[in-house]
Amino acid sequence: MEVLYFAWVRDRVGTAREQVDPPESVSTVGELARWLASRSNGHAAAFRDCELLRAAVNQEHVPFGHPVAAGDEVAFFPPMTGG
Amino acid sequence: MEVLYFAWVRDRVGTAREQVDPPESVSTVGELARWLASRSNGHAAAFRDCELLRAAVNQEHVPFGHPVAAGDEVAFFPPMTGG
Amino acid sequence: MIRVQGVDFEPGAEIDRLLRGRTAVGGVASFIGIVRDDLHGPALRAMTLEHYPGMTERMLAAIEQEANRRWRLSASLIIHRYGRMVPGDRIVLVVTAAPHRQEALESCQFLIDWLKTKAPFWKREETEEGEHWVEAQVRDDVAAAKWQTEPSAN
Amino acid sequence: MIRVQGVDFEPGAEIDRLLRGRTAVGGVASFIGIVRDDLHGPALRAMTLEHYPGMTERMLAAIEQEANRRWRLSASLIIHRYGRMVPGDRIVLVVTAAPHRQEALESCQFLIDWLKTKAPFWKREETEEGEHWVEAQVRDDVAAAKWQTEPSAN
Repeated sequence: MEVLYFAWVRDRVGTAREQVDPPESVSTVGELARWLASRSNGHAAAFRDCELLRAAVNQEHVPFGHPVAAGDEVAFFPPMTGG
Repeated sequence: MEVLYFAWVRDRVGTAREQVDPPESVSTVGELARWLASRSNGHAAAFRDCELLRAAVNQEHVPFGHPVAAGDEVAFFPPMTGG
Repeated sequence: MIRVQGVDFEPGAEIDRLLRGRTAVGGVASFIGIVRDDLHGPALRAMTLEHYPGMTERMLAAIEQEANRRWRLSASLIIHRYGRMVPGDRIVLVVTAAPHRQEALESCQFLIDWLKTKAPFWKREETEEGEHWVEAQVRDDVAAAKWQTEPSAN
Repeated sequence: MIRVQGVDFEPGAEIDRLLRGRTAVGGVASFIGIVRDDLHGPALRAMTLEHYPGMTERMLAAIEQEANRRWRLSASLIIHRYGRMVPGDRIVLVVTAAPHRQEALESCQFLIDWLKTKAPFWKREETEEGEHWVEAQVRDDVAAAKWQTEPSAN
């Protein structure tokens, strides 16, 4: 599973993307976020308050209850500020 | 008093502007329109249905009850279709 | 700024000129009105826009002033052509610039809606079947009337 | 048509290209978003727009498709830049062309409102006092949410 980070989420995690292999118990975006939070202090800081975060699975916006599976591209980022 | 005509009002009257000297009893735009209607068949055709017409006095939109006086520039035209 | 002219204009160049030296602008809305060859009815050959010189400039300036009273604009521009034009030709340009996009977008819509019913222009169309004066559209009055009340603050 | 690019664009040239050969267009609405030096707070030196390559293109195409589903448009264009820009630089261009002005104006507003909250871009500002990520504005969510219901038919 490939995980991408953008904006201040990336700044805190310390990397723009990483390949991860979460345990089978991780089946949703929210569970993935909790699992990622345990990987480093940077991850913990990024995922401290999930209400500030948005997620996409395979480049589609999804809620945190959305399923994730091996092979997915999952992205975490703050609310968007384009335009 | 100078009277200006635009669009199909001018086509019917047959002239774009004319200098007129209406009697003193003509004191509003509506009275002027009725008086002008009697000047020629073209005028009569132009002023046949005043509900189709709009008026301006000294280049300001006005209702037909608006006063007119010697020296005014009065214009008659159909509803506008710019833009 | 308003201009009434017979010749064409370049929207991109006009917008650039309007914005020159301004750094507090966050959004620029614009509208270009174009001579349309209607798909229904006889093909349009040309259109002639007649106007009331003097009153046109007064009305456009008044409409622009009203927009600047209702919204906090950094700059605004109305250019309206008169004379003979063919399908595809530009007729009118409205540009509004503001710190935030909502002010620019709303005031641009306001200007074109008001202009349609308040600026003394009249269109005469030449089609394959002859010439005629274009009739005013009820929907234009409706669009202009919705601005009689003040816009919501934002 | 959508484009995501690092380089600047010329709004006038883009509009001309979009309209080329079309005679059924009566109105063209456009919006240009510009890097604004806010009058409040420390002076802005530059802004960097980060984006999510791939997803950005998908979202812009989806938003454009939705506009074309809601309104009868002759043509539409979204150009969004990424990378580092300074105050006065253009960030985004939205253009909509339609037979009638109302369709062009409404869909242009829709596109910029949706784009603000749905396209994966993030702004980082460099000011005299340091750098920071720009926070999303509640009013942008409100502006986007008002389009959840269908527009009134016209």
